[in-house]
Amino acid sequence: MGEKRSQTPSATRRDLVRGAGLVTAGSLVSAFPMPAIAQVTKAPIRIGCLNVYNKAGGIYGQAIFEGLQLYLDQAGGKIAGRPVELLREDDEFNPQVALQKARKLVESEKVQIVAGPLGSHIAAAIAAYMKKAGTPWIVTGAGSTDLTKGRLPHMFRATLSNWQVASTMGAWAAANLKREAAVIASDYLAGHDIADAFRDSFVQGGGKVVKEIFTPPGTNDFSAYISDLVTSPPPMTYVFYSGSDAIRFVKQYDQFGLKAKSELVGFQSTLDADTFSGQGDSALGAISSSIYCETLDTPENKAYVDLFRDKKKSYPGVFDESGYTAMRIIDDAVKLIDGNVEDADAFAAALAKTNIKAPRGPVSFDQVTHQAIQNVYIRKVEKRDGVLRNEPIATVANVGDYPPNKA
Amino acid sequence: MDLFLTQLLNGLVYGVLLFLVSAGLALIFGLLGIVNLAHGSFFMLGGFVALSVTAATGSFWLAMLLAPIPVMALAGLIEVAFLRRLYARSQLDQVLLTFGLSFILTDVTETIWGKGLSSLQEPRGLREGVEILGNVFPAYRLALLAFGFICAFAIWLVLERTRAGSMVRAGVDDARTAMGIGLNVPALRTATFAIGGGLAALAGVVAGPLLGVFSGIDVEVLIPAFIVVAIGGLGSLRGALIGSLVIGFADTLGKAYIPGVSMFLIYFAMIGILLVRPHGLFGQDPSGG
Amino acid sequence: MTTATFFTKWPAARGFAFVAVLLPFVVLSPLALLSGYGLDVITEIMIFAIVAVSLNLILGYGGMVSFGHAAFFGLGAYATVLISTRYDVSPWLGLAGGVATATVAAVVIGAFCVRLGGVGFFMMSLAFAQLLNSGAIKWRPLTGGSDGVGGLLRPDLFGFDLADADVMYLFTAACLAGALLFMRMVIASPFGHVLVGTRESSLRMQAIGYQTRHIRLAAFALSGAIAGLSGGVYAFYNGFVSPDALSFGTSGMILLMVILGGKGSLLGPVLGAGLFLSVKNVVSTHTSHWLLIVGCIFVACVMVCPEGILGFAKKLSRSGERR
Amino acid sequence: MLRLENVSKAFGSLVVSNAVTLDVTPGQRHTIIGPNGAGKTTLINQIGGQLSPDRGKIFLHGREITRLSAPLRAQAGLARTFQKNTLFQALSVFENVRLGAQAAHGRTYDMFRSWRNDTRVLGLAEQAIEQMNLGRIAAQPVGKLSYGDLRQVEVAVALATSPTVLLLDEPTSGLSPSETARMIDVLHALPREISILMIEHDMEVVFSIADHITVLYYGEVIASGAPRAVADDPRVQEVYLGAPQ
Repeated sequence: MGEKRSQTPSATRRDLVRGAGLVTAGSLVSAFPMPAIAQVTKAPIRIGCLNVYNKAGGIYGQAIFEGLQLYLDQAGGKIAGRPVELLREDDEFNPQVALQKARKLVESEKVQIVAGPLGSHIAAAIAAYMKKAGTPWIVTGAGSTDLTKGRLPHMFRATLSNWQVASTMGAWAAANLKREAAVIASDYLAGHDIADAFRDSFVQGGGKVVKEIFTPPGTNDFSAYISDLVTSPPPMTYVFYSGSDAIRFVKQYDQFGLKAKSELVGFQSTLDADTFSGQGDSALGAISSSIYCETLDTPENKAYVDLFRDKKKSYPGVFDESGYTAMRIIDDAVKLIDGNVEDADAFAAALAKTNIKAPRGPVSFDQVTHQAIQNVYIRKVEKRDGVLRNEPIATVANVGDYPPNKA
Repeated sequence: MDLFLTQLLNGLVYGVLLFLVSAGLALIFGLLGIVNLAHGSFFMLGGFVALSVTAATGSFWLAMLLAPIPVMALAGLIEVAFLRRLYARSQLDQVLLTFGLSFILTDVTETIWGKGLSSLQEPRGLREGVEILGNVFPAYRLALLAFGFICAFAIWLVLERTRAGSMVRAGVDDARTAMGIGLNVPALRTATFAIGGGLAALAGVVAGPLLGVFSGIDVEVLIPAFIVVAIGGLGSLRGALIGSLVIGFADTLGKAYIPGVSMFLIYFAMIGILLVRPHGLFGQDPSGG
Repeated sequence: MTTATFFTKWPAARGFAFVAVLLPFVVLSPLALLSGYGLDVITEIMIFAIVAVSLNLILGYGGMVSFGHAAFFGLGAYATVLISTRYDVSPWLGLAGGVATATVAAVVIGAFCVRLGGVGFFMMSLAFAQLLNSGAIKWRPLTGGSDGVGGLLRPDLFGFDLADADVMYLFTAACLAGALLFMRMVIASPFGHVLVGTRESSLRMQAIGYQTRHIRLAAFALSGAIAGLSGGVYAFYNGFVSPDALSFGTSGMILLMVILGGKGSLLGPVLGAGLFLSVKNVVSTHTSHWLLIVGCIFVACVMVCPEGILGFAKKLSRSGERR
Repeated sequence: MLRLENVSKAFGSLVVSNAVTLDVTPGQRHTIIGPNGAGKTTLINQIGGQLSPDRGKIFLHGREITRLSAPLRAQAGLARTFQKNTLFQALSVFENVRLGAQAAHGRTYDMFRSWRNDTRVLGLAEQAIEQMNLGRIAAQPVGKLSYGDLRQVEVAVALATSPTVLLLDEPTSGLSPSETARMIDVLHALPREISILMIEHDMEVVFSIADHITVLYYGEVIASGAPRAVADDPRVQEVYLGAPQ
């Protein structure tokens, strides 16, 4: 935070308060980072998995956690010879709770790495604390474009940024789909973040946004908005929803016959492996952009999908893969420093050197903002053997971070 | 103009959907005086049971028929095990109990069916659109509209025109007298609560193709249902119908024409109506007379 | 027996003397035993204890079941952050503004709610809280939407920096103690008894000449003010506030704390807040069935000890005395 | 003291008060009698402010109170008892009575002092308790009292508000003969500064207390006057003795 929140309050002030607490000086446990221990221990590496595990968003938090776990199991539960413990903390999608839980993980559970969270508002809320604490932090879900602007030295976003995914679609759609589009999105920050990113690149590519609609999160009935679109259908509709909104919108869009009149194009969470069970055939033929596609024809992805389908019947979604790859990135970096994760700076330096072929394709980090540089796939929903899946129809390679974040 | 008529139709459909959700709530409050915060959970459970039934049989109609049954049994069980001991206590205790039960039912549902997002497929024959006012309107929504009014009529018929209905109403008006003339009031109460739960489950099934089936939908439908019941007058079925239509229209037209404030509109409607009529449109002042 | 003997035998008096002796130990021992995070946990418990105490005034003493008490908690927090950061004034002024905002809101919202009894009150309070929650999400330029607003730095108090966990802890403890002393004074005052009268029989109160609506409104405003204080301290604690602070979930949690500890007793809500948050802190890490546990706590409270743990303990000790 | 002019009230098509006019003079013991369904309690509710009349006017001390709320009427010196139990169940008898005294003489919104400091209110409460002979049960919670005791607490609470007009809704209903006798004594002992308007079924009680009787029949006053005159009124006799079922 600011300068005012001094890390070491003056000794006199501290002693005075302690004195009131009837404490002798020696008993205080320092909360400040200790000098790194040189020799590597065989003690477990503790990773705090701060995420939402219940109710809205819980499905994604769970997917990320299972992804981490899946990789870890595959690696035999050990990294660089050290056993790994995953500690789950539910942030309840509430920034106030999340801050509390982040402190718990860092100060009480003494984790060496924090992985999470899904919510961008959660990430924003804990950023200042995480910066102060200096604990390495692998972002596994939160996509807000602004998050990497803060350039936390120990934070690495191993997953999408909203800008990466939405602006890539804007440019591609203007060039390859239609020149006019309506934009409809959830009326909270992520919705505006994504709509802005799409609009900017779409307009830059010569497209025109004819209508923008923002709907309250958790809308039951979209008929009012959809009827509005039906009367003069735009050639294309760009959509951002997640969770139940994604199910309802895509179904109702189809039920009103709009899918035939206006091409349905969406953000990754709107049309992903975990929404298909709710959307059914209504999703068929829709196009979306994402950092991952479950049907990528690469050896890395095929191996991963086989592994995943061994455990579950379904196909992996973007967050399943995000968790899996995040642990892979941790694994590589920890090996690079011979398991000495206690040295946060060395670990961060190792993370920055990440250069892997993940199921989603090549992943490395922006050296300034620590945003993952990765491919963005344009995907289309197809039905194979009675199962809905996304199939890649175009690849935009090595998309980096939002340029102003680096400036 | 066409668009406006379409929006009115949308409002009507949404209103009817809200009526199906809130009818059981109004029934339970009207007849038992219980504010049932677990109503959304019954709705959710109805959807999930229907999901299992359609997965096994492929028939939506069968799901509609079967899904309310286990939920009714569960509701009846809850009445016998818990609520029965609370009639003499304050409404707060009943509210808290059903609030607690809603947490438990959410957890149980997630344990059985998982946290995933699902929905029900409309029955064959209602999947296509129908041309109305020059635009496609989903056939399922029209069927829902008809079904909602049929339900309203059926509930009215049962309550007002059958012996069972008059027994229930007698038990409500004056439990002691009803017992005096030989009515089994505890059984009537159990049945009423079970039927209220069953209605919620039925609503959960028919709403499945529109709203989806997932954990968390319980709260999403509970709050509008409460607003409907508060506006209509607690415990009044007629009030629930009118309240549903008011909210259906207000919400839909708000989204269409004043999207900036649509998020608040239903709350404003509720506060405004309760300001003028503190006991709702058709509610009775419990302290008067 | 003369009337003088029984009204001096106010049962809470003994309990309070007991607490007064224990209090310094209770307050100071965490300072001795815990450091940073542990102290923060207790600080948070005390913050919620304050808001639970405030809800208890209207719920336990006034018989008003509010399902929207987080509205005042959240408003207090929002106003504290916004005033401090937007107008660049001392956070103390922000805190005062937070209390004032919550009080004014409680007067306005209360004016609507107290007209309705029982279930109507419950619905109305819920509707207003939902309205404010929606407003906080929607009005992004002011509230920062779902992200919330931050940037609040804990201020100094008499030269002590609240950024220090110890100072923050002591400050919060002082606020809780102040709230409890104030509450104790109110419930033993003529107004406190009048409030209990409206809970017991509104009709009778009116018939003997009390304007029950005004009385309920005054209690509601008072409760809102204390909830606002608690929210303001919560904003100090976190440095930011998000719409969750005024959500349905937060309202339900505050209600649970009061019910769990014991409504209508001075220390019940404090006990409830402490128990609920400690259990949550320990248990929620190890289970994915936290909701089930919360639900069971509710059901058990209602079925087994409707007067909460404190009421249950009192009943036990009373039946013990009789034997 | 208390005057009703053409007070009328109907619930739908059921007329419960039909142009009722009556006058309670200072110090009067005025009793309203009438068969069940005559609209006696409804009339008391209209005077007390629990219901408002459709037409007509009500005056207290010459001031119109027709549209005044119940609390304001009480503050103007009107006190009443109820037939159904609306006392403060969880509070002791003393607390119930003390709240009555505090309503008239205390500071309702005082949050900063203990109620124990208000000796005036305490004194008035003790006085009302002694007046009703309730000292032996003063500490008991009202929720645990017998019906007979409750009737007396009712009167004590009303008296504690230092009323000038006391409305009693069947103060002896459900009492044993000995309790009834005690209630009669208590009512006799009340100072004449208090006017009483009372509904009563028990004719023994009526004739031992009343100096004026009004007969209500289906919401209408059919007779009003001194006890003997009313008893001799042929219409009253018809209503009470010869009325068809």
